[in-house]
Parts: sequence; structure tokens; C-alpha cells
Amino acid sequence: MTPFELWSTVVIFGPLLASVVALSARPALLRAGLVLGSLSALVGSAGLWRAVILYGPGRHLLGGWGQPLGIELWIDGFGVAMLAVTALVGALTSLYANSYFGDLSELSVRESPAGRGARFFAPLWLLLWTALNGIYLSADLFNLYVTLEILGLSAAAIVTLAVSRQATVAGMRYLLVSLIGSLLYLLGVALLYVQYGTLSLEGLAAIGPSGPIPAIALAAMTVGMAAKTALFPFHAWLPPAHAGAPAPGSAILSALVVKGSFFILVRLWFSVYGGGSPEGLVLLGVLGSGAILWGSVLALRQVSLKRLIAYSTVAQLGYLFVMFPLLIPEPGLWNADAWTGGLLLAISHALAKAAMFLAAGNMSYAVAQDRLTAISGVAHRLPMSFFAFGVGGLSLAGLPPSAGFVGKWLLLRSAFETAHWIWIAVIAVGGLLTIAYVLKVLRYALDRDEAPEDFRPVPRRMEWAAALLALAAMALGVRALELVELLLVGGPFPW
Amino acid sequence: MTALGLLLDASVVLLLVALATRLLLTRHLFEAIVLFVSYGLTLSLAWVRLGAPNIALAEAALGAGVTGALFLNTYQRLAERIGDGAKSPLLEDDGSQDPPSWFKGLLGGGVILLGLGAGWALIGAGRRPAFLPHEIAARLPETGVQNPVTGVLLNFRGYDTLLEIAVLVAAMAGVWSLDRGSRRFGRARGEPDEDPVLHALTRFAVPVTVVTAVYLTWVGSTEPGGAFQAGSLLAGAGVLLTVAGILPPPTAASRPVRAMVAGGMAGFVLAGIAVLPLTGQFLHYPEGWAYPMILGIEALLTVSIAVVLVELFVDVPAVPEPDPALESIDPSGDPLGRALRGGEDS
Amino acid sequence: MSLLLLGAALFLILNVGAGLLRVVRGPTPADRMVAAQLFGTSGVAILLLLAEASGEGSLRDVALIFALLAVVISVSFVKRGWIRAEGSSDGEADHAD
Amino acid sequence: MNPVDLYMLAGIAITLIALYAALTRAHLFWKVLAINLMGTGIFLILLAAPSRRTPEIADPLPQAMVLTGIVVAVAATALALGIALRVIARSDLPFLPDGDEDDPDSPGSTGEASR
Amino acid sequence: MPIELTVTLVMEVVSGLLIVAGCLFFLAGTVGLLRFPDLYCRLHALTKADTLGLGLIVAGLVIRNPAWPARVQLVLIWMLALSAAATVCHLLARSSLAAGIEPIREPGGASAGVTPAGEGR
Repeated sequence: MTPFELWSTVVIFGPLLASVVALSARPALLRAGLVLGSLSALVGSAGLWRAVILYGPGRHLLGGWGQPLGIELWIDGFGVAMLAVTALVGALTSLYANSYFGDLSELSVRESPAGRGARFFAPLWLLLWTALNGIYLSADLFNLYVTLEILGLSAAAIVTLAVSRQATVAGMRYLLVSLIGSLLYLLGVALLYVQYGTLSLEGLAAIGPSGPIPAIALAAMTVGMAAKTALFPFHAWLPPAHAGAPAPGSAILSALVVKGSFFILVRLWFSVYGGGSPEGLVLLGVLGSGAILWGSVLALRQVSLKRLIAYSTVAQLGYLFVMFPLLIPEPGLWNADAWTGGLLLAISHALAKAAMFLAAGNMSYAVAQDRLTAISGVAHRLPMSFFAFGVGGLSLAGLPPSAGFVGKWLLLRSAFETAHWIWIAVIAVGGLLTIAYVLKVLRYALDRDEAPEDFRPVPRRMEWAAALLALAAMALGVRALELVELLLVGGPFPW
Repeated sequence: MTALGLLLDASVVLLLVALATRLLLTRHLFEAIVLFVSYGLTLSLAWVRLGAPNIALAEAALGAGVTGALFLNTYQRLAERIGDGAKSPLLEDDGSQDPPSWFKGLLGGGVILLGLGAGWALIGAGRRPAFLPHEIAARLPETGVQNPVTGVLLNFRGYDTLLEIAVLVAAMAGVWSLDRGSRRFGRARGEPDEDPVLHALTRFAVPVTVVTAVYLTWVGSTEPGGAFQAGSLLAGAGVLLTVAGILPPPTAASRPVRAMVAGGMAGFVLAGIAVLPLTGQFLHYPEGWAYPMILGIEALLTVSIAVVLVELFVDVPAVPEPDPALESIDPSGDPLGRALRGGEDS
Repeated sequence: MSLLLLGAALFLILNVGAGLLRVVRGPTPADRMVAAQLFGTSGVAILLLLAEASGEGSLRDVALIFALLAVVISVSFVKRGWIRAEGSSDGEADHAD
Repeated sequence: MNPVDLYMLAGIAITLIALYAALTRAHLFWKVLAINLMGTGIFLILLAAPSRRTPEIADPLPQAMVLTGIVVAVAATALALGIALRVIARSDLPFLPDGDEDDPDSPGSTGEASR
Repeated sequence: MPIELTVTLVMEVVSGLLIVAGCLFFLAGTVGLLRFPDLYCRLHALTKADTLGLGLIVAGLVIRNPAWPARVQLVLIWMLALSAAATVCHLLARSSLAAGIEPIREPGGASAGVTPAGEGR
């Protein structure tokens, strides 16, 4: 049993077993489920990180068959980095949820609708976690489809846990988009299997797909995954869903879930298709730029806190797609700066966005409202949440020494090297807009000197979870070199 | 003979496309649902013609049976809601909310172009020899089963099947998390059903169903059959029993039910982990253990799937009455956390 | 002789296609349900014929499932007290609530 | 014409008709129905197209994929219908309201209000 | 040898005739389903004709198939379909009547048998 085999089992099936505990056991054991899931994800991803640094990319032949007959797990730097950030965000969000949903041990399925929803947060979230970890390690087209469906169903269900009408409508729309997106992906899988007779990513990469059928397949899968990632023209479902979910759900959805389908897009376009077509890459970059500008402008116009953060997610996801055209400046070459820069942005966005959503959850928890006008003065009563929001926002905007800064700097450098001035302009303008909408929130929070009247104290753990995430986003910049080293194991073209 | 076969295939295909088109374009919900069930049965015939009896079994039981029953059940809830004889967009969609016609036209044109392109590409696809089917056939003896589909599902690609159960469990947990008006289904426990005809049918059909399910689980390793088909059959028996008032409907409130739902998945994972120290890989069955382990997992899954499906069918579709506690939550705020703790201090 | 079996199966499929008109026309849900019933019975017959023609015994299992699920669907449909046609009470079929 | 081709073409047609319906029918139930049908169309392609390549040996892998897909479709349908019923319970309409700026309950909604 | 051959031939012919007859009953059921004026007549036409048609086809197949397990299975399927059709027809008619869907009673057309089919328990 190699470390790859051991730790990949722990990281995928730990959360799955934890969801079994959370689902079937007494409510008193809900907390045990969350702890078990968090621990196994943290330990497993740490073990894999170490193994990847020591031995390079590894694999786990599930069932002992190996591709093309069976399913393989493929463990490289990209996947492990995503696993690790998921584990960190997930563990802290679980800590937050444990306080947010009240006393978990008293939740019963016979209770009010809200209580029933809270009762099922832990199992749904742990299943979602399993699916994310499964995606980051999968090396099989159809296996990715199944994990995507777990992800989509549990994510939509988490949105509807917030019982309001808006959340229900948003969850329905999210589920429909998610299902259609998965089916488009499945269509692509079917076409690729028809053409090449294999489902293994590695096998396909060795063949090098080209021709009309693989092109249609890639287009279908890209549209499906872009819809699930809320890339610019398909972004309309995201803000209501992410803003409507309960606070820990918002953090999970915005920080982690959209990265799952983004990960698949990267794997498909680069690892399998070897870059696809240059025109396609530029198109994705253009859509990403559109997302940056449009999302930021809309975020600036929002009057409710969680919606503002949700639109900011639309914008920040755009940066990840700007990476696509920069990664391959000319055929046969790939730009390491673009690769590490883009992925660092994805990672730091996960940490910063989770911190911001949790901090926003604290503020609206305290004042029972989500209007920006309602949180005025809240900074004086919730300094730690205010700090978390601010630090997270600055990390998003790319101020040093945050990880966002390192990521943007690497991305800009790769654009400079290849003299892509348009992308540089987009990145710069997007950064300015980010600062503007973060400052808008901070200004409201600092608005008055006295604290709001109808103020409810926030449990300490909820404040700590947000603050720790924000600190992690900032500290990541200081230790970015280690992450860069990790991300380069395997690189965009592992096979 | 082959000409007749071709004619048969052509009729099945035409029927399929006609059913699909009509059911997607009609404005009457009930018609669409009945056509959907008919479509599922026709599709099952298509699988038979394509030489895939495994799928035909699953399609008839799950695609047509369980899914159709879910739709019927939901229709019933809507009909209850709108009351007698009333016309409502719930049941008769007049299309007034559909997107504008320029959108439809554009999308329709795009879809037709895409269809022509894909059809042309697939018809002209190069016929490179496939190696995987031969590989699977060659290594099937190592899997411990003789039905190649079962071999793929539970050995070669057992991980996919495990995650597929996780999809079912995720849907179940999601459904449980929705509020339900807990409308009781069928009769109360113990109360005899006064309909002797239904009772007689139940007494005949349920044993046949259960025997068939056990047979399908057992035979799944060599012939078409397996946990999913058997599980959905058992679910059919369960639905019949609850409808006739003989069994109480399973609900999320009962811990044994939740344990059974999660149990299949847990057993599968634990089996996969148990072999890890012996063989070093997840779900890599040790020499000679493949057949008993697969059979055990299939039996466990059959029960678990049956419970999930009965529960999905019986307990889901309820349109709850408006709940004043819910309506009072400020939708612009952070509803859930505050609502949950509302009792404490505010 | 399998010509006869296939021919009979073809005939039954066309027959089913014609019966579909009743599903489309309605008018009551019960009418549509009756037509679906036709689908179930004919499906069983077609599968049995195909099983004989192809010598594939497992198709008889499929036929058995057709028959069983036709029962489950129709019975649960009826027993849910679905008919609201002309202002009746909610029917004796459903005692719930 | 090869009979398998017929099924493959039917698969393409059904997939695309269903995709069209899923995007143009506003009623939630038809959306769910269309998503179901789209899945079956893809299954038809998946099963029919490879078997025209190797008619001499049945390929069990697509069959296993389709079986998995059917189960996934049932699960997704159940959840989608459950959520759809809740949408109907809350708004009495089987449609999703237009646009993403819906926050009508609160005065001074987003969009124009932010001016 | 000739006798055996004759027996086989006769059985083939009988089985073929049974199958053809079964198909004709299915056709009759469909015609009834499409042409009869109301729900109760249609129920009447369909369930009886189809069940009989299925029975004839099963009989034809039982004659052709020499294997006993297959024969038992065929008969079992037919019995299941038979009891299902009867039950479902009964339940449909009863709850339709309870719901107030009136059978047509005026003379002409297929009036005979309407009322019993609807009200029989």
C-alpha cells in the first residue's frame, strides 16, 4: 500500500463514511460526523501533499485494474492543492456551521421546516465534500460525471435549506442548470467514447483527440461546465443561489463548488485536449474578461450584502478563465507563470470568499438583515468579523502580501512576457473595481459610531472561523512559494 | 427476416421520437406523464432490440416504473391543491411564461444545425477497432462473475457504482430536508382494507415480486439482473403494500429507515476499505473472494435501494400548507440561523 | 417460423401506436390511464414474442417486470384519490387526513 | 441502412428535442421531463453508436454506464420534483420568476433601487 | 419419424394460429379503445380483449417452447397480467364512478353492459 493509495482512500471515503454517520445516527452524533469528515480530509490531503512533493504524481488503481479497464485516481499537484484548500475551508466552515445551526444535538426531523433543513445540512455537506475530493482525484470521464451529479444534487439541496421563497426558487434554478450542464457533459463523454472507445483521461491524452466528433464533444462539455461554473453569459443563476443559501452554505458554494467544474474544464482543455484550439482559449478568455467587468459593476450596484459578495464571485471566476489564453502563448510551449498564477487565484479566492461570506453571515446574523444600510455601525460590535471581511476583500483585490496579490502578479507577468496588453488592462480594471466594492461595504460597516439597536451577539466560534480563513488568505501569500512548487508537480500536461 | 427486423426497429424508433416530441410539446400535464411512462416502456423495447436486456430491465423498473410513479404522485399533489374542476397553469400550461419566439426560433435553428452536424459526424465516424470489449471479455473470469455488465459494475468500475449509490443517498437527504406536509398515505396501520379485490391482488403480486427480486439479485452474476433491478422491484412491492395499508410508510423520522438508506453505501465502502490492507487498493478483492463479496454487496444494495425508492415515492411529494413561522422570516436577512435560534432570546 | 413471431411483434407495436391516440385525446385522466394499460399488456406480449424469437430467456424477466410495474403504477394512481373531475368529495379511496 | 444507426439517430434527435424543450418550456414539470428525456437520448447514442463499430461483440461498458445513468436520473428527478413542489407551495405558480434580481419582498429592491 | 414430424408441424400450425388470434384480439381492444364512446365502455373493451389476446399468445408460446421453466414463467406472467387487469379495471371504474364521471346510458352504440361494468364491485 503506497501513501497515495492510503491517503486518497482516506480523503475520499472519510467524508463519505462521515456522511453515513451524520445521516443515520442520532442528532447528537451530527457533530461527530463533521469532525470525522474534517479530520480525514485534512489528514488525507496533508498526506497526499507530502507524497506528491516526495515522489511526484502518483496513482491509485481502484479495484486493482488500472485504466482503461478500471478507474484510476490520478494524484498531481493541481489536484492536491485543490484538495488541501477544500479541506481547510471545509473544516473551518464545519466549525462555523456547528454553531450557526444552533445546538446540533437537538435537531430532530420532526421539527419545524427550518430545523429539519438544519438536520440535513451535515450529511449533504459531507456528501458534497466527498464529491469534490472525488473530482480532484479522478482520471476517468464517466467517473467525473457521477461525482458531478453528487455535487449538483447536494449543492442545490443545500441552497434550499434556507427556507425562504427566494432561496427555493434559486435552488430550483440552480438544480436545473446543474442537471442540464451535467447532461451536456455526459453527451461529450458519450461522443468521446464512441470515437475512441476509452474513458480514461490518460488514454485520451495519449491519443490526442482531434476531428469533428471530439470537437463537438469538447464544445458540449465546455458549455455544460461553464454553465455550472457560472461563466459570464451563464452566470444569472449564481447570485440568487449563493446569496440565498444559509451562510455556511454560501461559503461552500461560492468558495468550493464552482471550482469543481472549473477543475474539470482545466483538465479537459489542457490535460486531455492538449490546449484545444487557440481560438477556443481566446474565447474563454474573452468571456472571463466579460465576467470580470460585468460582475464587478453589478457587485458595485448591489444594496444587499450577500448579493454583493455573490456578484463578486462571478467577477473573480472570470480571472480563472483569463488564465486559459495566457497559458499557451505559442504551440508547444506553456507558461508556468500563467498556470501557477491562475490557480493561486483560484485557491486564494476560495479562502477569501469563504471568509467574506462567513463574516457577512455574522453581520446579518447580528442585525437580522442583509441590507447594506442595516449593517451600518456593525464594525464596532463585531470587530473580528469586520476584520475578516476587510482582509478577505483586500486579498481578493490583490493587495500585498495576500495570495491574491501573488496570483495576480504572476498572471500579469505572464501577460507582460507575451505582450497581451488587453488582458493586462482587464486585470487591472477588475482589481480597481474589486477595491471599490469592498470599500463600499467597509464604509457602511464603519458608518456610524454607535452600534445598531437590535443587535444579537454572535457565537465566538463563528467569528473565529471567518477570521482564521481571512488570515489564511493573507498568510498564503507569504508562503506562496511552497504552493507554486506543489502546483508545478505534474503541471497542465501530466501525461 | 432481417427486413422484418428492420421494420420492427423502424417502428420502435418512430414511436420513440413521436412520443418524445408529443410529450414535450403538449400542454396537458397528465397526458405528458402518461406518455412519459409509455415512452419508458417503448425505450425498454429499444434496449431489447439493441441486445441489452440488463438495461431493459432497469428501464422498465426505474425509468418507466419508479420515475413514472414519481410524476404521477406529484401530479396528484397538484390536483389536490387546485381543487375540483378548476383550470390552473399548474396542470394546463398555456405557454404564456415561455420565452419569446425569437429565442425559440434561434434555439430551434441552432439545435437543428447541431443535430445535422452530429448526425453527419457520427454516421461518418471512422470505424477503428475497439479493444476494450475484447479486454473485458478476456479478463472477465478474474472478476468472479459471468455477467459482463455485473463484472463492470461491481468489479472493474465498482467505484462508479459506489458513487452512484451516493447520488441516491444525496437525493434522499435532499428530499428529506424539504418540508413535507406529511399527508398520510393509504390507510392507517392494522386497519383492514375493505377492498377485497386489491387485497387479493396484493397477496398474489407481492410474493411474486419478492421472489423475482431475490431471483434477479441471485442471477445477476451470471445473467441479466442485479441489485438495481431487484431493488426497484422490491420497491414496487413495498409501494403496493403501503398503498394497500399493510405496511406503514417509511419516513425520515425513523432511525432504522435512515440506517437502511445509508447502510448499503456504508457496507460497500467498508468492504472496499477492508480489502485495502490485503491487496493495497480500494475495492481490490483478494483472490477467490470476489464472488462472495460481490454477492454480499449486491444483497445489501438491493435492500438499501428498495428502501430509498419506496421512501422517495411515498414520502416526497407533498405540497405543504403555508407555514406562518416560515413566512415571517425576513427573506432579505440571514434567515436560517436566526430562525433556528429564534426561540432562545428574541 | 420466427418470421411469424417478429411479424406479430411488429403488428402489436403498430397497434400500440394507434392506441396512443387515446392518450392524446383523453378526455379524463382515467381514459389516458386505460390507454397506458394497453401499453403495458402489449409490451408484455411483444417481449414474450421477442424472447421466443431470439431465444433470449431473460426477456421473459423483463416481461414480468412490465406486468408487475403496470400493477404498481395503476394501483397507486387509483388509490391516491386522484379523480377530481366533477366536484366530488375526495373519494373513498383515500382516507388520509 | 443499419438498424443500429436508426437508434443512434433517434438518440441524437431526442437529445436535441429535449434540450430545446428544457430551455423553452417554462413549466417546471416539463423541464424535469425534458431533462429525463435528454438523458435517455444520450443513453441511446452511448449504446447504439459503439455497437455499430464492433457488431460481433457486445460492449458491456456502455451498458454499465447507461445503468448508472438511469439510477442517477431517478435520483435527480425525485429531488427536482420535491423542490419544484416547494416552489409551487411558496408561489402558487409552476414557473420560475424571470430575471435574477428578484427580491420583491423588500422595498427598494436591487437594480434600479441602487441608483 | 413421419408421425413425429406431423406432430411438430401440427403444433407449429396451432401455435401460429393462436398467436395470430391473440394479435386480432389486441386489435379489437385497440379499436374499442379508440371508437367506444366513454370511459366505461373503453375499460370494458380493452381489459377483456387484451387479456384474452395475451392469453392466446402465451398459449401459443407455451406450445412452441419445450422447456418447462419457461412454460411456468409464461403462465405466471399471464396470471399476473390477468389479475392486474381485472383489479385495475375494477379500481378505475369504481373510483371514476365515485368521482362523478357518469356512464352514458342512452340506447344505441354500446349501451349494454355499461352499467354493470361501472357498478360491479
